[in-house]
This record gives sequence, structure tokens and C-alpha cells, in this order.
Amino acid sequence: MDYTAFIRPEYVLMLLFAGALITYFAGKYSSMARYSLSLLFSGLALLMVALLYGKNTLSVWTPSITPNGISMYVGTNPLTWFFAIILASLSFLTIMYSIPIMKGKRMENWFYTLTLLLMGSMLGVVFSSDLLSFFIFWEMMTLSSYLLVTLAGKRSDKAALNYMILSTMGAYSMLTGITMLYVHFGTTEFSLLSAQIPGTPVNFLWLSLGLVAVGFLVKSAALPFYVWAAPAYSEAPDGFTPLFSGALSKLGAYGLFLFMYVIVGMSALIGMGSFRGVSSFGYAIALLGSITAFIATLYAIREDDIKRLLAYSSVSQVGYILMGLGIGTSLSVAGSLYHALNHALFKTVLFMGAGAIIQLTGTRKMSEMGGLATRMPITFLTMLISIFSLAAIPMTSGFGSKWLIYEAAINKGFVFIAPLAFVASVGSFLYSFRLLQAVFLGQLPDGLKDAKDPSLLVTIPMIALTSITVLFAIVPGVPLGAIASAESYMGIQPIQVDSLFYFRIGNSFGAYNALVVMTILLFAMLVAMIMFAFAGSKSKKVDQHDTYLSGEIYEHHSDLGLHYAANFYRPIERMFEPYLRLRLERTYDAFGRGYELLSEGIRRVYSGDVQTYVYYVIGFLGMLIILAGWWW
Amino acid sequence: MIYYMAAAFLIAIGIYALMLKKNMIKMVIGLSLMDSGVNLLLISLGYINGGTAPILLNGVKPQEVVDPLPQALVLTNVVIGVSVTALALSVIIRVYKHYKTLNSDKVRDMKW
Amino acid sequence: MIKKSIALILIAILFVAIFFTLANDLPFGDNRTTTGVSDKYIYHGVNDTGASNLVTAIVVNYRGFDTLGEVTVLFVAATGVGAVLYNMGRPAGKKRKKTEASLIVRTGSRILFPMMLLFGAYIFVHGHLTPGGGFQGGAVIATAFLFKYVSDTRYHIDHNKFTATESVVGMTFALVGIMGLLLTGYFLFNFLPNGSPGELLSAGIIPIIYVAIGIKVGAELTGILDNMMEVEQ
Amino acid sequence: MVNIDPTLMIGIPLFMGFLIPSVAIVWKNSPRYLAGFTILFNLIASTLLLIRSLNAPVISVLGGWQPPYGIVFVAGPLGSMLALLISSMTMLTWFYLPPHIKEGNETKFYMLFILLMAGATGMVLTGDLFNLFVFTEITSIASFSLLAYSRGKDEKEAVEATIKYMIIGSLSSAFFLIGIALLYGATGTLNMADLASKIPSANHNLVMMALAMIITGLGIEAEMFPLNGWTPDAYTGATHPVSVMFASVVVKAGFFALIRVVFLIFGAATEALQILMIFGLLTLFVGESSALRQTDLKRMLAYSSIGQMGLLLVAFSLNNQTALVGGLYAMLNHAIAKGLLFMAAGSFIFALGTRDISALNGMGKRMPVTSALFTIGAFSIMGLPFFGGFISKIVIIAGSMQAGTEGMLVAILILSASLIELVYFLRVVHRIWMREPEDDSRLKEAPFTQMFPMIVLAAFVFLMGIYPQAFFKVLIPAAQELLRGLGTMIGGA
Repeated sequence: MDYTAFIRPEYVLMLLFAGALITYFAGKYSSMARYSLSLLFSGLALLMVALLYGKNTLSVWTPSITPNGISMYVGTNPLTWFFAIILASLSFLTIMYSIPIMKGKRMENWFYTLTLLLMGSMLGVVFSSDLLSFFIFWEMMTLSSYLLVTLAGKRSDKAALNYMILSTMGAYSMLTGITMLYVHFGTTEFSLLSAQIPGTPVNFLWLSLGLVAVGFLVKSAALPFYVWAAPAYSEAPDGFTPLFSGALSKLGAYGLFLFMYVIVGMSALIGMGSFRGVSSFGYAIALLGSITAFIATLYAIREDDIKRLLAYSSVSQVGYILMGLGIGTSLSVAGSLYHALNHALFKTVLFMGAGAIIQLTGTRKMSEMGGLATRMPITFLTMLISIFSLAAIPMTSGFGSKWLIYEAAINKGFVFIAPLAFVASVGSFLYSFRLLQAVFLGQLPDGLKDAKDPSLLVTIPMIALTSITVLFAIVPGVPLGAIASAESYMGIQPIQVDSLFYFRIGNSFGAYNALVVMTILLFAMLVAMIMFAFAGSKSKKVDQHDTYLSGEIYEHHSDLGLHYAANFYRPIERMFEPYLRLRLERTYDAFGRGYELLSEGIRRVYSGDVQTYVYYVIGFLGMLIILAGWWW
Repeated sequence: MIYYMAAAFLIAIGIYALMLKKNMIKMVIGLSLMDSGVNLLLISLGYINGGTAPILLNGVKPQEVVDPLPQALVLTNVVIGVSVTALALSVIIRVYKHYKTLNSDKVRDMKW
Repeated sequence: MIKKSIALILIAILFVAIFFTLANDLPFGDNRTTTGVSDKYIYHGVNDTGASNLVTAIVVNYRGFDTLGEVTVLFVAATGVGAVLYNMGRPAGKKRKKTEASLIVRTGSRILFPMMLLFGAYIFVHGHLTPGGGFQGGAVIATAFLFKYVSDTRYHIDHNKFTATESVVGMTFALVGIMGLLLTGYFLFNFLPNGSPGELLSAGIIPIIYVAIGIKVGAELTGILDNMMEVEQ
Repeated sequence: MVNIDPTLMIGIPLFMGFLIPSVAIVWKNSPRYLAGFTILFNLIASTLLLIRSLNAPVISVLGGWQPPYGIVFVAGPLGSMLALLISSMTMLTWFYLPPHIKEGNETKFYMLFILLMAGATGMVLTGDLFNLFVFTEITSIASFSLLAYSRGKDEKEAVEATIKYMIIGSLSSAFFLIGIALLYGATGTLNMADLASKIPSANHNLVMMALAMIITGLGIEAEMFPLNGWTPDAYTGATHPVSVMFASVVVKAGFFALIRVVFLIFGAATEALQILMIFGLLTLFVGESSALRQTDLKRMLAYSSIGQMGLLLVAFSLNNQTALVGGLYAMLNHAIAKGLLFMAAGSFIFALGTRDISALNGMGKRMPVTSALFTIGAFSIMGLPFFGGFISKIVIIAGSMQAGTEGMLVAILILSASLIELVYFLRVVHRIWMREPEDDSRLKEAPFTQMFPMIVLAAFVFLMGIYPQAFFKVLIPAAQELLRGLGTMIGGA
């Protein structure tokens, strides 16, 4: 039998949804079945997605599910594949990682079911080729991720609810935009839509695209909507956060790519108004992205909670992705896609490592950790490389993507976006250094003396992802090849990749030979290490609290925050303090509270006294009579 | 014309009772008054100058009678009014049993 | 005060609206039957239904379904009163009131009771000929029973008998309708001959229905009265 | 195929209603079975009717008098669909009844129950305005009586709610009748189709007055703001099955009557539609906002019902086919899902003994099946994918988009209201599944006979979400029927 007939996106989705169901029922009886089945299904799905490479399919999908003769389509194309492979592999690795991490946690069985469901709906979002199924999968994804966040129990209630409310708000805005498109064009299928776009009134496009974009901006936690992100990322169960931040946040970017470049298309986008050759719409997105990147970085610098720090870092990195996406040149789009990939790689590792450390130490406060580098070498190394990648230090693939984005921004001469991006980049170095320093360096607290690396199920995904990071740093052409074909699918001039040597990426403005850079840097590192080896022998081990305590007994002051990681960047914080106090969360909170108060007032309408109701009735009638145009 | 006036007036009085009387029995009386007003309205709608009762016996000609249809409707509505009043009164008996008052202001355990 | 003035303003609006709409657009006493459906009732009613009382012709025949509904409304209300006041009755044997009615009332009611029943029956039997009909007759019958209640503090009706009567006559009405459907394909069709207008046995199914309604209304109103009278003070 | 005359759907329940009390004297348990039989008959009859009416509207003339002289029953796809909805919801509620009505007089309950069904069926099928009034009265008086039926703990609240409902309801019916009288004066006829053809040439002032009166009169049954003061109290005070009947049957019939009068008689008068639109939006927001702060489960559901009725009003007043189909879909979905929610809530309250939402903590562990069913209903009302509410929401939004710029605004308002709805339903669902219960003991689930209707409803909620085509087959002709108006449809009759 020809197995390739089954390598179609619809079968991937079916497999996952059926798998979720099977896993739930099997998992009720045996935890072993639960683990093996969820691994099996996600692995199989990953395999199928990988085999989809280079395929272009489009098929009608169970038309019965839709109202009124609208069919649903699923299909795959280079752009889809690029995101699908990221999502699928992350889901698979996260499930693997969750087995030890989520063991014995609350509602463990539901966790695997929902993760498979989430994986299915995420893949559904990218595979869907019409508006309706896109929206349905989008809603499913929101719902299943919401449920996953709530699995953490009461602690996550508020975060989960806020996440759900904001997401739904975004989804409804998206729904409005989508139905506008549908009603205007009479079709939902993407290619049919995009064929009709030329000649559409500009106002209509702005409105519908803007409404749709709100949904994506919410999901990618861009500026006015980022408030849900930090609490939700940090309160979510440790097993889910890597997937949440690594994979799910990319779907906002995917949606924007889809709607801006695939459906509306570059020429129509430029037709909506342009600014220095960049579409105004894209510029707005890029601006939002850059401001988000900047602000979220500032928040991340202040955080002592490891998961919140990483959460803010996620928000900021997704800001970069939006930046590249919005600028919309060949270089920036490539950078944006590449950064999406990189962020998925390193942020997943970081959250995985954080989860492992939290499980080990039982706290999320970095000021209660320290010195774990020697005890958890694998975790340390993988996280170290990921942090390098996060901070865009050369020799990791994170450098390449940010480099592309910067260059695009500079080329266009965006005096506002480019500096913000630079500052944010410095900021990201600051917080990642804090993470590194506070968690891994310094002295071990007494409680963590027997800490050791987590089990293989945790380390294997981390190692796998890290090695990909390193590999792509040397041969950026491999991912960029896929990116180039995605770009050409989107109708953007593809980035040039040296097809023989995957080391060179570049365009007419310049090139970047990863191998050369790597070699030089490796050499420099080697020199530095030799120097350190000589200097290292002179270093002295001190207790973390020594410098402050003057002989006092530490235990009496444990609440003072004397750990050196507390107030790590106090001076910088002080600089921004007044601005950071203007938190957007407050606005949302105030709005929510205000509305609740309002509705408290509204329901006083129902006074409970029947006579009031009689007044309403008669008043209504009187009003109608007057309205009926009856006055002599 | 006076019938119209009376009908409108009865309705107004009924509404007055509903809006300004606290006693629930009085409110029900108000409803009854409104009903009567509506009935009167219906009947007077069907009146034809010089007409007589629509019973074609004893040499009454069809040309001489008033419109019988509103009367038929009134017949139905009277019964409905009776039913509502009876049910309302019996509910009020129950209300009184529980609240020991007929004041509609006081009968508002459920609100908002 | 504000409340009162609002109320008065609203009432004034309503009053003025209703009155002036009527007075301006539906002048009192104008003959509007020619444009509507009533013409048919007036000119053909007697022939069509055999009832000289056109109101009855409409109520029971042309718009017989309304009447079925009306009976149902009363039935629902009676049932509802029973359900609402369920279990609130006085214990058996206990008096409703402390004082007995005076001798005059008692004697008067004893004499009047059968006559009132008879009069009620007369009204509903002649419903197709004279003003009146089932509801009016039923109300008179119920008044007769009210007399009984007023005069005797221990008097109460036999619920089972009343219920059975009510059921049987109610079903008769419904059956007449269903028979019409079975015989002619129209629910509530007048499947009996019309006879000659003006005679007692004429107008097809109207007398049957009116007798049924009369008994039923009498029984139901009595039931309502009973339920209300019996509530423990 | 057997043809059952639609009039029998009134005739048989009335007959049985009259029969039940006398049989009950002899055989005490008979009312339940007789009522069940009657409802079953109506269910079968309405199913057959729906099938027939899809080809051509079924017209049944009462007493052999052709319209406009006699009363006529007109069963188009829309009317038959509602009749089917009414009888099936009644049937399912019938299964759900037993433990909730123990304390009162059961014979009378069953009589009122089937008469309520008959009244509501009459409301949706009749083609005569005054007959509509009579059936409205049957329905409302039966609802008053059923509402006052509660005994025991809820008794006090039930009677309070009843007297409120009665005063408001009777007031409204008086206005409705004034409206009818004015229309009769203006046109000299009561038949709806005849009215529709005569109204354009009738006195405009009179017609507008009548319209004002009729909207007020029927708006109360349709839970339109500000006429819905009775609603939350009535839903809260009623015994649980009666709440179900209110949400799924009485209010739907009242709403349908309102829509029908406005659409068919007044030819979708634009003035009327604008008023309905504005007040629909108000209803939507007032209902949802009031529900947001509730601590009483049934009251929350009641306010949510109000909100949903507002949504329906908005959808219908958009007056295009897509929106109408969406509105009808929402109507079906709301009847089914809210019925399910009230049943599940009833089971919760029956087991817990309190209506307080905070008592629901951890119910997912204590009553898993009921909790799951409740969640399904809530998801559908919230409009999540794969549930009926999702489809209706999408279609309504698509319909409102067709109405131009103001439709856009309407769409945004609808969606913001449904966001509020999402919030408070999510809070409850969250509480049920995610909170730890204070008392871990397992509660007794309702027996299968009561679970059965809930399961059926939940299945329908799913079916509406994943196979909407089946429903659209009926809803699209129904919407076309509304848009075309009764006048053309009944032409030859």
C-alpha cells in the first residue's frame, strides 16, 4: 500500500483529534498508556507533517460542518509547512518533557488530552485554507489553551480568565473582519479571496484587515493587548508553558502573514497606503511590534520570578517577529520567519529548563536559587546556549534572525523602529544575564545541595532543540531555504540562499557567511577561555550573602531580599520606575471593575417592585405612542 | 362619543390604580377596570348609529343591527378577564399568607 | 411626588392618545361593517348557522375556536386556582365563619337556589335565540351556588362530582369539534342541520355547545368560588 | 403518509385536559401517562406537519368558514418548526418532571402542563389575530398557574413572582387587545392575511397606534426591555421544569407572536423594526450586564435568557435572509441549550438545596454527568465552535454585515455582549470544574429518566454545531416565509 496517500494535512488533524480522545479514555486507566499514546500520536503527527515538506495540497474538508453551503478547506503550502513543522515538533517534544514534569499533578490525564487537542487545533489553524475553518480552529486553540492554563488550579484562575477574555475579544474582532470579507466577496477560500482583492475599496480593506489583525495582535501579545501574557505564561502548568510561549504565540504572526501577504497580497497592501515603500498597515504593525519589544524588555528586567521573566521575554521577542513581519521587505520577512523559528527553539528550551528547575527547587523566585551550574550541567549548557541565542550573541542562530531584522529596519531608515529594537536587544541581554547569573552561577543555597539534572525525558528535548539552534547557527541556509520558498509563496522576493553552501545568506546589500563568523568567534572564545583558565585559579568562593551581612546570621534576614539576585538591576529599574508604574494592566482592570460596577447599577433596573415595572411598561408605551407620530 | 371617552377614562383609571396604588387588591381592581374599559371600547367600536341588538328575530332587519363581531370578542374577553381576576386574587391570598401584607412595596424579596 | 406626576403625565398621554385616536380616526357610530367581514355575518349569518342571535352565531360557529379557547382559559384558570390554593383549605368539618347567616338569607337561598339554576339553564339553552349564552348561564348557576355558600357555613360541593361533570361536558365540546373534523374535515364544523331559525332546536351544534359551556362554566366558577371560600383564614 | 390536521394539536390536548381530572378520580397515577400520551401525539403530529409544510403551507380552516370569515390555522415551515420545538421541549420536560412537582397537586399540574403546550402551539399556528390573543391568554394563564405551583422552600418566591408576572402580563394583554380593536376598527377584519392586505390602505395613524399597543402587549411575553421585569423573578421562583418551559416554550411562542405580527401584518414596517432593533440591543446589554453580577444560578440563567431574546430581536430586526436564518437558528439553539441549562441547574439545585453559584465549587467531581451536560449547554450559549451557538452567532454576524455600516456597529455590539456572556458563563463553568469543593462527598445524580432529556438536548446542541445543514433545510424556507409575508402565502385560501 502506498503510504504517501495518507500524508495529507486532514489526516494529521484527524489523527490528533482521535488521538486526544483515545488518550483520554486509555489514560483514565493506565498512566503508561497515557504517556505512550500521547507520544505516539504526537510523534506520528510530527512525522506526517515532516513528510508534507514541499507538498501543495488543497482539499475540501467535511462540508457538512458549515452553515449554508460554505465548504471548508485544508491544505498545505511552504508557509504553512514552515509553521506546522515548528508547532508539531515543539508539541512532540513538550509532551515528552511533560511526562516527568507533570507527573502526579492535578488533572494529569486532561493535560495530555488537551495538549494533543491543542496540537491538533494549532496545526488546524495553519492548515486551514478558508476563513471559517481558520476561525473554528482558532477558537478551539484558544479554548484548549485556556483549559490547559486553568489546569494549574486556583492560582491560575485570574490569569486564565483574563487570557480567555482578551483572546475572545480578539477572536470576535477577527470574526467581524472575517464575516466582512465573506459577505463582501462571497467566498471563504483563501485563494479565491485573494484573487478578488485587487480593486477593493481601500477603506474596506483597512477596516476588515484591522479587525482581523486585532485578533492576531492579542494572540501575539502585542502592545495594547499584552497584559494577559505574563500572568498566563507564568501561571500555566510547567508542562504547558514551553508550548504556550514557544509555539502558540507564533500563530498570531502566522495569521498576520496569512492575511497580509497571502490573502490581501503585497500590492494591495501597498495600495492601502505606504510609507517609505512599506505599506502603512505593515508599518503600524512593525511599530507596535517594536514598542512591545521595548516595553516588555523593561518589564522583564525587573522580574525576579523566573517564569515571568521568560514570559516578558517572550512578549518582547514576538515583538521582534512582528517588526520584521510588518516591514515586509524580503530581508525583514525572512528575518521575521527565522526569528519565529529561533524563538520557538530557544524559548522552549528556556521554559523547559525553568520548569525543571522549578520542580527541583519548588520556587519560581530566582533569588532563592543559585549555583546550579555545577549540579545541573546539561540544563545549564542548553539554557546557556539558548540564552545566547535569545540575546542574539553570534554563534547562535538567534543572531542571524535579529541581524536580518535590524538590517531591514536600517535599510528602510526607520528612525523610530530601529533604535527601539537595538535598545530592546541590549535589554534582552540584561535580563538573560540576570537569569544566568541568578540561577546558575553564584553559590548553592543549602537546600539545593543534592540537586541534579532532570531525567532524560526532560533533557533530551532540551538537547535536541539546543543542537538545532547551534546547527542552524552554522548552516542558516537550511531553515532559510524553507523560508525562501515560504516568501516566494507569499509573493515576496525570496531571500537568496547559497544553494551549495548553506552557510551564506544574503542579498544585494550584503551577505553573512555563518561559517566564517563562527570560526572567528569560536577562535575568540577559545582565547577567552584560555585567559579565564589562567585567571580562574585566582578566583575565590564567597557566600552569596556575605557582602551584605557583616556577620549577622542569614536566617534572621531571609525576608530582606539580600540575595544578590534580588534587585539585580536596581539602577536601571530606578531609571524607568516612574514610567513602569503606568501599567496597562491597570487600565484593563479599571475597565473591568468599572464595567462590573456599571452592571451592578444596571441590574438595579429590576427593582423587584411590581409597580416599577408597571411604570416601565406604561412609559414604554407612552414613548412608542409619541414615536408613532401621534401628536395631534 | 361619550362611550369612547368613558372607555379611555376607564383604562386611564385602571392604569392609575396600577401605578399609584400600593395595595395589590387595588391593583387587580385596576386591571379589571382596564379590562372593562377595553370591552367598552370594543363595543363602542361596533356601534352603528340607530342600530339595534344583532338578533334577527321579530322582524329586525340586517340593515338595522350593529356590528356583532366586537360583541363576540367582548364576550370572550369578559371570560378571560374573570379568569385572570380569579387567579390573581387566589395568588394574592397566597402572597398574603407569606408576607402578611398586601403592599406591593413590601413584596420584593426578589430583586436585581 | 415626582413619581406621581410622572404617572399622571403618562396616564394623560395614554388617555389622550386612546381617546383622540378613536374619536378622530374611528368616528363613533359610523357604519364600517361594509368594508370588513361583519357584513357576511350580518347578512348571511342566520342562513349559515341557523342562529338568530348573530353574536352567538359568531361566538359559537364562525369563531367557535375562540370560544373553545375561551372555555380553555376559564378551565385553566379554574385549575390554576385549584393548584394555587391547593392544601390551603380548612380542615374538614370546621366552619368557614364563626357566625351563621341570618334566617332570611338561609330561607331565601333555599327558595331561590333551584330557580336560579333553572334560570341559568334557560339562558344557555336559548343562547342562539336571545341575548345570553353559555357563559352567562354558567355565571348564573355559579351565583346560585354562591348563595349556598353564603347561607351555610358548612356547605361545600362534592369535588369529585363537579370534576366529573366538568370533564364530561368539556370533553363533549372537544368531541363535537373532533367529530366535525372526522365527518367533514373541518374542526368544529357544524355537522348538524341548521333547522329553521327562531326555534329552540335549530342552529346545528350551537345548542349542544352552549349547553356544554353553560354547565362547564357553572361548574368551574363554582369550583373557583369553592376554592376561595375554603381558604383557611 | 398519515396527515394529522393541525387543529388536532389543540383539540386533543384540550380533550385530554378535560379528561384527566375525571380519570384521576379513579386512577391516581393516570395524569402523568395521559399527559405523556398527549404530548407524544402532539410531537408526532407536529413532526408530520413540519414535513408536509416544507412542500406547501398547510392551511386548516376551522368550522368550514373560509378566511377571512372563520378562523384559520396556517402552518408554514416556520410555524410548524416552532410547533415541533414546543412539543418536543414539552415532551422532554415531561421526562424531567417527577421529583420537582411532588409537593403540589400533580393532577392539576399535568392538566396545566398540556394546556400550556396547547396554548403555545395555538399561538404559533393560528392565522387569526384575535385567536392569537386567546391563545396568548391560555398560555399566560397556564404559566401563571404553573409558576405559582411551587411548594416548599421556593414557595414564597414563586408566589411573589407570580403576582408580578400576573400584573404585568394582564396589563400587556389589555394593551394587546386595544391594539387588536384598533386594527379591527381600521380594517374590519381579524384574519392576519386579510389584515396584511388591507393595512397599506388603512388609516396610518390608527395602524401606528395599534402597532405601538401590540408591541407593548407582545413585548412582555418576548422579554423585551423594559417590559421584562417579571422575567428574572419568574425564572427564579418557578420549579425547575417550569423554568425550562418558560425559557424554551412560553417565551419563544411569545417572541414568535411578536415577530409574526410585526413582519406579517405590518409588512416589516421599518419604524417598528428600528424600535425593535434599539430595544433589542438594550435588552441584550441590560440582560447580559445584569447576569454578570448574579450570585443566584437560576437568576443568572434568567438574565442570560433576556440577553438572548435581545439578540433574537436584533437578528430579526435586521430583516435580511441571512440574519433571519441566524436569528431562527439562535432561537432554536437558545430553546435547546437554555432548556438544558435550566434542567441541569435544576438538578444541581435539587441536589444541593441552594441556588447560590458559589455552592457549585467542584461540582465536576461531585456530579460529573450533570456538570458535563451543564457545560455543554453553557458552551453552546457562549458560542464556542462545535456547538449550536457558534453557528447562530456566525450567521447573525454575517447577516448584520449585509446591513451596511450600521450593521457593522450592530455586529460589534452583539459580539461585545456575547463577550460579557462568555465571562459569566465561564466563571460558572470554571467553578464547576476547576475549583476544589468544600465538601468532597459525591452527590446523587438524577435518575436516568431525568438524565435522558438532558442527554437528548445535549446531543441536539452538538448536532446543531456540527451538522447545521439539517436545520438550514427547514430554517431557510422559514426565513423566506417571514420575508415574503403571509399575504402571498395564503393567497388562494
